[in-house]
Amino acid sequence: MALLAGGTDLLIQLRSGRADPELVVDIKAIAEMRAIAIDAGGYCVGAGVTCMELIEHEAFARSWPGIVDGAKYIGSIQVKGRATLGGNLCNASPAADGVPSLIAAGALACIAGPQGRREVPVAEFATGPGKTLLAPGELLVSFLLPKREPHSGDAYLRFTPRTEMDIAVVGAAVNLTLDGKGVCSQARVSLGAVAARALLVPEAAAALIGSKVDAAALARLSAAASAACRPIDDKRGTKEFRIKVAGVMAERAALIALERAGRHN
Amino acid sequence: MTRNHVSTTVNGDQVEFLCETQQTLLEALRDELQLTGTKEGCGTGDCGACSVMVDGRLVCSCLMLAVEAEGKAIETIEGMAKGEKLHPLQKKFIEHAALQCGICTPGILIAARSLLTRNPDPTESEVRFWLAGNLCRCTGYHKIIDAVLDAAREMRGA
Amino acid sequence: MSTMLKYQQKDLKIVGTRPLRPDGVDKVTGRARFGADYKLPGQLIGKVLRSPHAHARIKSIDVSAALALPGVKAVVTRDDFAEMPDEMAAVGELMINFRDVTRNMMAREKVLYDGHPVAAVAAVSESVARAALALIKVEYEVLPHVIDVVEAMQPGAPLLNENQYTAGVKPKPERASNVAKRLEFGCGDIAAGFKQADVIIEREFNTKPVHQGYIEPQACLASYSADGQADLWTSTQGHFVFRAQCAKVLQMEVSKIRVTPTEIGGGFGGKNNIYNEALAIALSRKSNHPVKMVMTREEVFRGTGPTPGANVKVKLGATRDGKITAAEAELNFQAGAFPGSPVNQASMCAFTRYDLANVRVVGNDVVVNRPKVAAYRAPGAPIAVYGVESVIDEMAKKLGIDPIEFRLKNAAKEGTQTYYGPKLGVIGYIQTLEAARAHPHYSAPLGPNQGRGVATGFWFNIGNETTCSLNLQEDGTLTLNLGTIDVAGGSRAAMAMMVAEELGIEFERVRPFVGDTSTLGFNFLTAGSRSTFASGMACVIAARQVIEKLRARVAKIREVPLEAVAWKDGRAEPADASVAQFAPMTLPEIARMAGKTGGTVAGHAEINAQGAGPGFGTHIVDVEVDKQTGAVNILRYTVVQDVGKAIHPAYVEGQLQGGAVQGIGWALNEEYVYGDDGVLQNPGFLDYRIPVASDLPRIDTVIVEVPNPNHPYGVRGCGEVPIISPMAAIANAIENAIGLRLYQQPFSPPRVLKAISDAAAAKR
Amino acid sequence: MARIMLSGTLAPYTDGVLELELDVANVRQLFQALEQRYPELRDHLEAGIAVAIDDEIYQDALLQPIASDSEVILITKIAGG
Repeated sequence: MALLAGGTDLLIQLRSGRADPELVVDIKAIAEMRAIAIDAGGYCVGAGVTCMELIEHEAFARSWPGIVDGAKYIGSIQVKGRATLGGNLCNASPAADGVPSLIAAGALACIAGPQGRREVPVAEFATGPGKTLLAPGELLVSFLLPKREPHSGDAYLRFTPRTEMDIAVVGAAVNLTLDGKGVCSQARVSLGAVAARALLVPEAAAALIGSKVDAAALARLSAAASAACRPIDDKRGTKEFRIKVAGVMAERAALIALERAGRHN
Repeated sequence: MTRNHVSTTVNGDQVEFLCETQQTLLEALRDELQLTGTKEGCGTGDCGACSVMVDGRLVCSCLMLAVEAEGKAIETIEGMAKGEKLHPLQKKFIEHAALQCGICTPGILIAARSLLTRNPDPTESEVRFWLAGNLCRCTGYHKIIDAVLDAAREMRGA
Repeated sequence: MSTMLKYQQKDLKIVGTRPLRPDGVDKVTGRARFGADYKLPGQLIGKVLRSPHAHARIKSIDVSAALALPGVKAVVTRDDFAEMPDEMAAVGELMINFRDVTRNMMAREKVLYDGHPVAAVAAVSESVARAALALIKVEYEVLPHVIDVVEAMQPGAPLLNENQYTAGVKPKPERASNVAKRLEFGCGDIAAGFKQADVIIEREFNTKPVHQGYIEPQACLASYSADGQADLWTSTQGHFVFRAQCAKVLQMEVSKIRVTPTEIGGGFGGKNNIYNEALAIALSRKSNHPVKMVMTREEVFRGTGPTPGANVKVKLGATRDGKITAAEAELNFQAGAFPGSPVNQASMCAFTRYDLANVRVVGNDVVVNRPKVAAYRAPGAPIAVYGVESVIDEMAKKLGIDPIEFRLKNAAKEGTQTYYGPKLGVIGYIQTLEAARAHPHYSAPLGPNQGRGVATGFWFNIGNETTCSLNLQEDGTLTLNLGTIDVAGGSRAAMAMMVAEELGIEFERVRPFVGDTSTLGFNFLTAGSRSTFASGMACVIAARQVIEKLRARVAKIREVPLEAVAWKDGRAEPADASVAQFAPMTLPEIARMAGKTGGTVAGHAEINAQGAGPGFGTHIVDVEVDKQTGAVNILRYTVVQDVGKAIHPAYVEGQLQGGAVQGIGWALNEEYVYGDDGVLQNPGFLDYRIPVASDLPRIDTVIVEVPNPNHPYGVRGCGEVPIISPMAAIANAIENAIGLRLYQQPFSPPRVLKAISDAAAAKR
Repeated sequence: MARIMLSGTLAPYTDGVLELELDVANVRQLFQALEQRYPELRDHLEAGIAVAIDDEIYQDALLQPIASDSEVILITKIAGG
């Protein structure tokens, strides 16, 4: 059996014969999975919400612009019209553009199954390329995002050879909160496409916390991000390239997050 | 193989067709409904030649199952001109020499119309990024961008 | 006898204007029918089983299970096609080795590349056909493979064809080799030339195969009737050539096959040769049903021709004051699984922009375990020119001379002796260089990490066999049946424009179309930049024939001598005041009376056009390099090209822009990526990265018009030249931006970043 | 007698001879005369060779006249994309 959300990965697998399920179940009619709702001051985003719906949700985009960055990078406008963040996570590609900012945001994945519901950190959801911790019969229902504190900002940047229509060679998400003096009080950093799954990199976050996100902190961030990479050589990039550019992307994403945090009340 | 019955709306007309479960909307449009204006360039959502509108959303019809069309409103290139009157984008594409071989043209027109519906006054860069999912190998895009911007101007009445 | 029509300068009313293309409305409304849009009642779907191995001996093929599957109507394998001798045979005017054609279409003893066809099935539906493929059992003995051109040239490399001995080498080699052919071109005394040089630069370059990347996958529909006649609808650059190839491999008479060309969704050289067409006819013959075959994008990448990857060595010597004294190159080109890379043309294009006394170019055509290469816009030239123009740029820099000035100092002009044979006729190379130098782009300021590059290109342009017929219809409009395919550059429009110009009537009164192979005699491919030149010449001849017949008819109707009748502005009128006066007759008036005065009027031409005028171009590009990621952004691009005469300037601009952008893709990100197993890893538009709209700036064009003396309107041809220069121009711009020269295409971010870090490491 | 020049590409088939004079009136006669003299050229002439007669290139033009004072250069045929 295969679950069909946006279908932008599943249909390609069907066509190539990599997937040949006896049954395809379309989950898009489940209302909870299609809703963007305020929940306990934070957001609950249905796993079946399309990228375009998320991008067009202005209030969400104000709170979590980094997550919207990720959604924007997923394929063309056409693909975004169908693709969902939930599908992006469940497909478990190490290069998934939607995932690092969810990890950096500290998002929880809400899972429903025969044993009831459970919530797990998005960082733990994918267990390797194409593999997730979903047990048979389980379904990813939604993402839970915490209430946003003032002066917070997040950003996701990826590197691709073309400006659009590519799979991330490296992706970096930075989520940070500033105190009243502009000092970074909290930070989370996540990297995509540099290991078997998207990574949460506490050492990179530590480089920012307590700093004003100045040049020295950014250099430490960059070094920590590069150091955390465990990439492979493949048709999309070399190890060497990924390690170097991971630091660059993290640094640039941090600057965007910083600027957004400054604007966010 | 059991075939599924699907009833849907295409360019305003109520239609029905039978399809295999794994058949895509693109295949149903072309093979079951004989609407061959929508093209297949890749079958993997990477070229945009199969772009159509589904309930007002721009999508690749190669990445959607035909059975999902049940109850939806689908718009294809065949419905773009109104009677004898070409859509301004269609007219401008011809005038600006924005097409050569024409295989990407239906998809690009559908995509460009969806942009202008949302944003009647896009910048050149906005047009380029919106159309990034539509590959064209003949034109280098230059004249396509000109045609879209000029059509937008005309549609705004500017 | 060959045909050549001389250029005549005259006032033009239609040629040079921008009327709307006759195929425009169909293409914007979805009505235009491409290869995959044709269907017939009772048709089957044909699918191809392809080799998963780069190189293997086929021990056995068992199709019994596939044939037993309900809905499967026919299977063909190597056993269904006749063995062809290993010799060159004529198809029309092309000479082709049909031993190779049959083997590329369907593997025989061995599979020679990942994607090589092994069997084909026809079934009642796509899903049944796919299921049948999975039931075909092929037993392979996997052999060592070789995909790198330099490795393939080494003694001891795995041999693709054990009976291939390098041609062009004396005495005949004793050992078989992957080098199919060695070519040598040259003039003067190369050693003496290098002795005169103050500065000598020698560099080596490598390029990867790139695909034409047309958006429409190959598609055809065949219907074979029990009486031995076949109909074929296919997306092709040459329906007569396809017919000839199918007839030969299927051992049918040429006239028994009718090929109708569909609208073609891009070709660029990739649709010059058959792939599925003969298989579809064979399946139709065997199943007694029409058979439709449409390639998937993956099949297009794995099974159809890319352009070669290559290894290129260039050595250039010049005096301190900027005169090139000697030029030498070695071009080692991948041919793919069968011989026939465009290394000969590349060899001739390498230095033909310069007036050189001492030249030597050696070319090797090398088979490797990759798909057989096909033509791609100015075949081979961009690869050679990337190397040569990079070294030209480096030489200019070393000598402290402006790169355009350096090229002007050595530029080819009328009368320049080429190293491959003839002297050049009237050409516009210097004019393109001067126009580029005068263009505001060339002197615009640049920011940090930005650089500007220039490179130039030359292509012969060609003529060859062409037919057309122009028929006057009873209301005075005309239909123009063309035998040379409109590959979408707009040649139908251009042909109708020339006819309308000749006849002095409105463009809209000439309806051009491309007829099927039963309506006209043989036409060569639309390739090599020949269509507007050669087909245009045929159309002018046909139009002039019509005019002569109209004059004669009017002379009879008005009962005046022929000399009294002049054709002017679309009507017959008295030649001047001295002749017998009569009431003028317009085209509709004549057309109305034609039937009753001897029958309708038509003109036709069956020619082998000669006298193609070479085309030259100069490109300017600005790039910005992100030194932290190696990303190269194209900021500004200008194409300057001598086209002889732009019949329809907008469509000429489209050729220049499209060709340049294909070259930009080639330069930046396009490449075939193979694994160690010889299997193609990026057979799709996701990882085979052709440029998208947001990657590009506007592409400015400057059309230079130095008329070709051998065409009535001065046409040279314009489609090939624009792809030649971008790779070199961008390499030169990157060097200008960051001081580093790239010797390996594509200049993708990992390569650029590596060059930057290697340079930094070398400094430390 | 027309002056005939061969490009280096053909040298292996003519024992290295790159220039000769022949009494031929058109391209067909030229090819026949060359084949007679150098049998190894046979496979190459019609298959892959164009001629430049007094610097004008002709492809597949067997009946193109060659004047007695013409200079004829044999070059590789050109196709394209």
